[in-house]
Formats: sequence, structure tokens, C-alpha cells
Amino acid sequence: MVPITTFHYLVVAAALFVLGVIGVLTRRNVVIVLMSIELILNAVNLNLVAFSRMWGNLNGQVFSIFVTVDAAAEAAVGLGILIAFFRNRETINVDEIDLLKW
Amino acid sequence: MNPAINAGMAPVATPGFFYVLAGLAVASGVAVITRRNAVHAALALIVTLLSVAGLYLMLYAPFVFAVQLFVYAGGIMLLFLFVIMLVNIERSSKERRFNRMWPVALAASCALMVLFLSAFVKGRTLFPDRLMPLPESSNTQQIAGMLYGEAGRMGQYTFAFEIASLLLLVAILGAVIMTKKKI
Amino acid sequence: MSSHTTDSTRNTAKDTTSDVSNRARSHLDLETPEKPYLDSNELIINMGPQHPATHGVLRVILKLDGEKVLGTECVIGYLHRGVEKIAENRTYTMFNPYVDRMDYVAAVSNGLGYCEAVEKLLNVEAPPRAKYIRVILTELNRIASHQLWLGTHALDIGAMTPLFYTFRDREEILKIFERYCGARLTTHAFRIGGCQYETYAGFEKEVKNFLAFFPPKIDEYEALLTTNRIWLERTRNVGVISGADCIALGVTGPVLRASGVKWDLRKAQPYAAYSEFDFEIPIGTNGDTYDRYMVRMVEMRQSLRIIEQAINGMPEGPIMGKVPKVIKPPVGEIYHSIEAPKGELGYFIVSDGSTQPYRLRVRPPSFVNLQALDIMVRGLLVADVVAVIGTLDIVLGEVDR
Amino acid sequence: MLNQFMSYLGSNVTPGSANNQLWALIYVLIIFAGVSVAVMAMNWLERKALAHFQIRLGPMRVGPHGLLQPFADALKLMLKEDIIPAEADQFVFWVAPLIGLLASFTVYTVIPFGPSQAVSDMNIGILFMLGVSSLGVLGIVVAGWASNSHYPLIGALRSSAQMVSYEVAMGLAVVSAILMTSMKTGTGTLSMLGIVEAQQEQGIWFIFKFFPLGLIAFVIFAIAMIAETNRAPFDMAEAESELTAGYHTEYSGLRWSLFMLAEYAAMIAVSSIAVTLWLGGWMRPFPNLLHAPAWDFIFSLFPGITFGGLAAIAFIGTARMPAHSFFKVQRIGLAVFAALLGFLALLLLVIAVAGRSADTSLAARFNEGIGYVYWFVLKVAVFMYLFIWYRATWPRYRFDQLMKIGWKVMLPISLGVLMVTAIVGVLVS
Repeated sequence: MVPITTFHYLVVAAALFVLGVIGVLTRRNVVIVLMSIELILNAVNLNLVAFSRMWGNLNGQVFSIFVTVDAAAEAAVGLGILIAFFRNRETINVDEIDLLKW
Repeated sequence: MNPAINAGMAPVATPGFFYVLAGLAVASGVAVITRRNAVHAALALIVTLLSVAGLYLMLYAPFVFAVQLFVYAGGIMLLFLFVIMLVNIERSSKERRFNRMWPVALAASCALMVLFLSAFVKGRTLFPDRLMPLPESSNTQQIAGMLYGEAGRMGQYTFAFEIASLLLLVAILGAVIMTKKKI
Repeated sequence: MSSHTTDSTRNTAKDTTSDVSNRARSHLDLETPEKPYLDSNELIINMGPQHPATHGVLRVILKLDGEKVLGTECVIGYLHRGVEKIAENRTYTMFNPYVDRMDYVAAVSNGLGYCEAVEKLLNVEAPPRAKYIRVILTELNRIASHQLWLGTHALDIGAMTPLFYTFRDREEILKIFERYCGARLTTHAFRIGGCQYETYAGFEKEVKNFLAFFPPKIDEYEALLTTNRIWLERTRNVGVISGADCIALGVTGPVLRASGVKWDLRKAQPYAAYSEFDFEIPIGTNGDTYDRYMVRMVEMRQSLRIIEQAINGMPEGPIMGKVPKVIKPPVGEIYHSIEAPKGELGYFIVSDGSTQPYRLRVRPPSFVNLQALDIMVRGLLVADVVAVIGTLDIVLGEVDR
Repeated sequence: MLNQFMSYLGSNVTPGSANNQLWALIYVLIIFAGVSVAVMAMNWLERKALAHFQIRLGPMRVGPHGLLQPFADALKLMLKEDIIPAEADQFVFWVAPLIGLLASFTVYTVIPFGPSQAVSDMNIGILFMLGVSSLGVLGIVVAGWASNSHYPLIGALRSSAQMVSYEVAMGLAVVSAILMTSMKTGTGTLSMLGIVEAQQEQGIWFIFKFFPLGLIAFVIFAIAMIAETNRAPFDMAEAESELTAGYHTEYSGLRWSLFMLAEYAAMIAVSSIAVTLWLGGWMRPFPNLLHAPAWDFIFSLFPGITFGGLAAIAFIGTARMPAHSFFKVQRIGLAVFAALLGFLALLLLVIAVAGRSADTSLAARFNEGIGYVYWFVLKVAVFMYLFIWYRATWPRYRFDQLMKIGWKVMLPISLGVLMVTAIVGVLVS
């Protein structure tokens, strides 16, 4: 059982990050796109904490709390836009929202 | 366990746990982006969040674990589930899931993965190979010290912390104004 | 906010869920499609007929904006038995038991109203002792009806315990009815012209025991609810109706008195022996659910006073007036109304000289009071509709007849 | 193997910190068995106490005085058909009660029944508990959605909105309690054991500290606690007179009982948080004032006396049972139950007497351990009785009043208490 080093955590974070990017690029449903962004932010958090463990200080962990705060704000506003939009246009498929003003 | 690696810190859990949690995180991550039904995707995301929280514990970050549990899994995911149910998008879920140009996107992401891996392999020599010990006293006190400052002097992140609360205030106002039917 | 579709390829089929409210909508000529819950501006919801809080088989169609009630429509008739049509081919004495089945909670006062109406038709006077017995039993029945109202009303608003307290005490009254006339609920206690049975041996003693037993029990109810903050929060300023609206709608009884109108038939048009007793008429100030609760609680105490005076001053003498065996009232019509627990209960009888009434119309208080539901509930929330139905104290047997 | 177990008893460190998985596993099993028994007892107590509040007898037929009623209920629920509504989402419908159960049971890993009687003493104990209890809300939302019908969906959204808004008030009340722990040591502690030790050190329960503040925070937590578990005046979920039925309407049989189990477990968990934070966890009353060995002995007799009292009540019950032949079985049942309680009381008294001297003999260790667990469970039992009492007396709040209280009354007060506690704390130290 090879000991767990930071490298392992980086690979996992990279995998999550790539999954998030695939989600954002390919999915049509806005909620799934927002969830993929959450996935990306989680990958970033994992990286921060892994490095904080590696360097032995807590800056990484404190900064990951700031990233969580940002994720919360982003989710709230993103979903607010989604609700406002859904009420007018009855659809939330990303590729159908193509008008700037209707 | 090679003590040099963990530099005298009591190991949180047997290494096997890492592979379990990492596998769970990646598997449910795949489920998030492939499930047709939004609520299934949300549940998969919750599983991802919880497994990543487990990973934080293995990285000696209990406070971040608690924040992840409290804010992410308990708060943001609830917001997602609320919106999915209120806006009950189920009717429109019968159409195509992926937009037309998904092969291009997939290729680009795989290229990105290859790039990451190559960066890690080459960069292995840059990082110190052994892990330095984290300060022994309770992790929460440490973080609180950095956020709020100890013994009178300002902490390193106190100013940033105030701005973060401002950011949250703006987000709250924005979300409320946007969703009100008749302002 | 017309959501025009930009390209026709979109096939978001709106599958309107066909449920009961669909058929109801044609009733209300409203073309509001069943939109997702979030931004549905109007929603038609059915409450009843099998809803735990509609006191029997009443169906209320609620037009909601989210949680606020925009308008209601009551669908009744599920318990219609055609009592008035049946009366036309029954003799006067044969029809007497039917009357108890209308407001089955206050059967004794139904019987009193009917017998007094026919006596008026025959212009015969019941003997004083019969009048006193009638007053005692009617007031006991008023207390029993208010107890049932309090139990179910509190249960609808969420307080479970009063129900058990009120039903335990109601048993005492039903025991007296059973010992007097053999039945607990549909008592058929009175006959045209007076009373059928002389009071049984221990009648005075039992009524006096009840007079002593009951007052602390009312204090128990009041202790549980009157100063209960959540009860106040749920009933204060809920279902407000003004005196003028009540009079315009013909609403009578505790609902009218709670809106500040001092009108009680026992004082205004005294019948039976009510003119000989002194008692007060409780009046509310702002006509909300809490005032109706207080009015009914005080009415229970006033009924105790009446019973006490009646039982002490019970005259001796016959209990049955001079009424022919076969009742053939002279041609003519009369309207006679009494103060039933729910309001003014009136009988309009047209006789063509034969032994069966030509037409017998009953003016039930619950039917008339139900009209006030729409005004009281407009603008409230769904949970309040349940409280307002409870405070109107309607009994569907009387509403549908 | 045996001496290994003996060593567990003696150590004054929780299995978690002693990093011994087997011992922790034993503790987890004991606690889960204890919680299920407590849920059974709570179910019986709720039905009987509610009945006696409403001048009726409650379950009397199944077992003496309905003592076997919870087992009968559990059996019935297991045998009942487990209906899944048409087009309901099978997987999510199946997962929802499990999320609820997971949330309300993981809280028990951190609850300190005694200085060494907790599964593990995390240094973020209280935060972990609040975090996990916020996961319970997800179970309810998903259950409402999975039942695929209009009313449970709205019911689920309403009860989860209620839980979320009261969680905020609850969190702030908890923070003001944690502030109090930091008076002597400069920085507070989040670990549950640390909080109780702080109360021990400062010689005062936090409910009485800075007199009005501790009490106000406690009252806020008590109210938020009731709303958090959808109980008594805030029970929108089972409000049958409301239009929107609760989230568990479509559930039946075993699945429904899982929700009930989760609800009761959450009630016990939340009241043990309140006991740990404000009522000095496992400490016996007046530990500092009366710590002479004589007093210790008197307080150690309490467990024996309580079980003795229960046994006496059961014996009186057997005596008063009518002599009719139908009651023969019930009488024997109650007599056996009374004998069991009596034996337990005797055992406890013997341990109390044997363990008088503060030496490290087995009896002394047992005596101490029993004392801790007894006082903790006694305080939680008081809260359980309050839950039932509220359900019997209070009518139900309307949903908008409930939210109004949550946001406009509870939140400002808890914020106020937090600030004032902080200021007073700074001034005092």
C-alpha cells in the first residue's frame, strides 16, 4: 500500500475538474451546468487543502473557505436567474436561450 | 506507515479509505454529468460532496470538513433541490441531454486531463517530497486566529473575510430581487 | 406576460393533470391552465367532500393565489334527504321524528321549534310545566351542541386535548336525555301540545348535579384555550365579518352576536317560558373567530343560569295540552322561529285543513350562515378556511335537509 | 480478550481518541441499541402520556398497560404492504428515508454520555452535529419529490423551509453557548467533551451563566429544537386539517416507520445537544458545592432509587389489577416486568454501595460510569416529556406565522444574545 502523497489528491482533483468542465460544455440543462460548476469549485477546494497539508500551514484551508463562500453566492444568484428565466420562457435548455432581449 | 511521510501526525484513517473516497467522488462526479433526471444528478453531487469532505478529514482539515458539510451539502444542495422541484423541469427532461457538439467538448476535456497529468508528473520534483507537520493545537483555533486575528492584532485574512461577507450580502439581494414576481 | 414561442420546434407539451379540479373549473368559468406550482397565479383546489375539517360532506372549491384564498364556492347537497317533500305526505305527529334528523347535534331544539309552530297553527298553548321542561331540555341541548362545536373547532386548529374534555362532559347531558326520552342524540322529546313523558324520578337531582358539576369544567376549557398564545394567534382577526354584512346575509346566532348585533330570539320574541327567566346576551366587538369563541363560551354559562331558574321554579300541573288525537289544523299558514344553538331556526307551515301539511319549509341557521363563509375567508390562507368553517359551526344535516 | 475489555472500562479517554476501532465499534453498537430502545420507550411513553393528558387510558390491551405496544407497532409496520406510488422514482423513493435516518443517527457518534462514554471526541463536535442534522432536511425534500404527487411535494417544501429557517436560529444560540466556554481558557472549544468540562471547571451550568443570557439562549434553542424536528406547535407535516399533507403521506409500512424512527432519533439527538450545552451534560447536580464523599454516595444512590420507584409503581399496578381471569396473563406480565425493574434497582444499589470508596475497584468504575450516563439520560428524558406535553396542550401554528416567528423573532433575539454574551464575556475576563 504505497503511502498517500499530495500527488494522489492532485490527480483526484484534476479528475473532478475535468468532469466539471465536460458537464459545463456538453449538458443542455442549466441546473446540471450549475452543478458542474459546483463540481469544478469542489476540485479547486480539494487542491487548496491538499497543498495546505503539503506546505504545513493553514492558508490553503482558510482560502478554501472563501471559495465555499463564493460558491454559495454564485449558486444563489445563478438559481435566481434560472427561476426568473424559467418563469418567462418555460424552458431552461441552455442552447435555446439565445436571445439577448425578447 | 512511513513516519517521514506524515511527519509525526497520527494517521486519520488507513490509506485504503483514500481510494474508497476518491473512487466514490469520481464515480458520482460522472453520475452528476450523465444523469438525465436533475434530482438524481443532485443526489450524485451530494455523494461527491460528502466523499470530498471525507478526503478533507484525511488531510487534517476538520474545520473545512464541517464547513463543507454545513454550507455545501446542507445549504447549497438544498437550494438546488428546492429550485429543481419548484420549477419542476421534469417535463422538459424528455428531450436530448447533450447539445449537438458534445464530441468536440469531450475531446477538449480529455486533452485538458492529459495536460494536467503531464504537469503533475514533470512537476513532481518541485514539491518537497515529505509532508511538513501541521500545527498540533486544534485546527479551528488556528483558522480562527488567521481569520479574526489573535491577541489584539489583525489576522492575515480579516479584511478579506469582511469583503466575503459583503459578497454574500450582494448575492442575497440579487437573488431576492430577481425572483420576486412583482417588485 | 404572454409567453410567445420563438420557434415551433420546441415541444414542451403542457400535460394538464386531469383531476377533480378540472371538472370544477368549468363550474367557475375560469380559463387558468394548471401551470407549475411556482408561478401559477391562480390555482383551483378542492376541499372535501371527504375532508377531515369540513364537518360532514361539504365541498369547498377554493380559488387560490399561492396560499392566499381569492374566492370560494361551496357545493352542498350530499346529505339532501328531501325532508320538506316527505313532510307533505306525513301527518303532523308522524313528521315529528324527522325534525330531529336535520340538525342532529341540536335535535331537542328542532323538536321544540316544530311543536311550537304546530301549536301556533292550532292556537293551542302548552301547559306551564311542559314549557319549563322544554326550556330545561333545550338549554341542556344548547350546551351539548356548543361542547361539540368547541371540541371539533379546537381539533381543526390543532389542539387535541379539548375534544376529550368536552366529549366527557357532554356525556352527562346525554345521560339525562337518555333517561328522560330513551334517546341520546335524536331525542324526539316533545309532542305537539306539550311533553310526552313526565320527568323521571331523579330528574331534578341529576340536573342540579349537572349544574354543580359543569361550571368548573368550562373553566378547564377556558384555562386551556382562552389565554393560549397560539390559540389567540390563530383566531384573533381571522374570519372577520361586520354586523351589517351579517344582517345583509341573514346570518343569525352566535356569529351575528359576535359581530356586535344584540339579537337573540329568546329575548326578542320570547317563546316557551323564556320570558320568565333573566339572562344576558353576550355580544362580541370585532366579529372575529376569537369573539365567536368567547360568545359561545359565555352562552354556555348563561344557559346554566336559565336551567337553574327553570329547575327551581318548576310548576306542578299537566304536561299535555288539549290536542285532538287526529290533528287537523285550520286552513292557513304560520311562520314560527326559535333560537337554536346555531342561530334562528324557523318553520313555515301551510295547512290546507287536511291531516298533512300542504307545504312545510324549514329555515335552517347553518344553511344561511354558510353564505358568510365566502366573505369571511377572502384574503385568508388555506389553514384559516378550516378555522372559519369550524367557527361558523355548520352541521351539514341542517344545510342539506 | 477479557482483560482488553477491562482496560476499556478503566480508561478515561474516548475510544475515538484512543484510536481503537474495535472499542469504538462496541460503543457504536451499544449506543444504537440504546437509541432504538429509547425510541421504543419514547413511542410507548408518548401514547400513554398523551392519553392521560386527554383523560383516556391509551394502549392497555397489548401487554400489561400497553407495554408491548411498540413491539406490536413495529411488527405491524414490517408486515404492512410497502406501497410505492405509480411513476414514483423507485430509487429516490427508497433512498429518502435512509438519508433521514443517516442524518439523525450519525449525530450520536459525538454525543458525550460521560467523560469517556462517547464514541469519539471530535474537536469540531458541535459543528459536526449541526452539519449532519442539516443533512436530514435533504431526506425530507427528496421524499416529498419522490412521492410524485402535488401535496406531498408542497408539504415537503414547507417543512424543509421551516427546518432551514429554524436551523439558523439554532446555530446562533449554539454559538452563544460556545462563547461561554472560552471565559477561562481564552479560546472556546467546539468539542462536546470540552464544553461539559468547561462547565465543570467554571462550576456553573451555562443555563445559569450571566444570568439572563444563558437562559434566553437556552429558550431559543429549545424552541428552535421543536421546530427542527417538526414537532408540537410547529408540526406542519402531520397537520391533517391542512390541505397540504406531510411529506410522508405516500409512504407506508416499513419505510414509513423509518421516517418515524428518524424523527424520534432526531428528537433525542437534539435534546442531548441542549443538555450538553446548557445543562452540564453528564454532571450530577452541584458537583462543586457538595463534593464531599458523603454527597457523592448519596447522588450515586439515585439510579437505584429511580428504578426502585419504577418497580414499586409496577408492583402497585399488578396489585390493583382486577381479579378477573382475563387479566391473569396481564398480571403475570406486569409482575415479571416489576421483578425485572426491582432486580435492576437492587443491582444498582449494590454497585453504589460497593463502589463507595474512590479506589479503582471494578465496582467504583462501574458506579461512576453509571452515574454519568444516568444523569445525562435523566435530563434528556425531561426534554422528551416536554415534547409530549407541548403536543398535548398547544394548537398548531399556521405556516406563515411559523416562518414569521422563525425569521422576525427568533433570529434577532439570538443575534442579540450572541452579541451581549460576547460583550459581557470580554468585560468579565
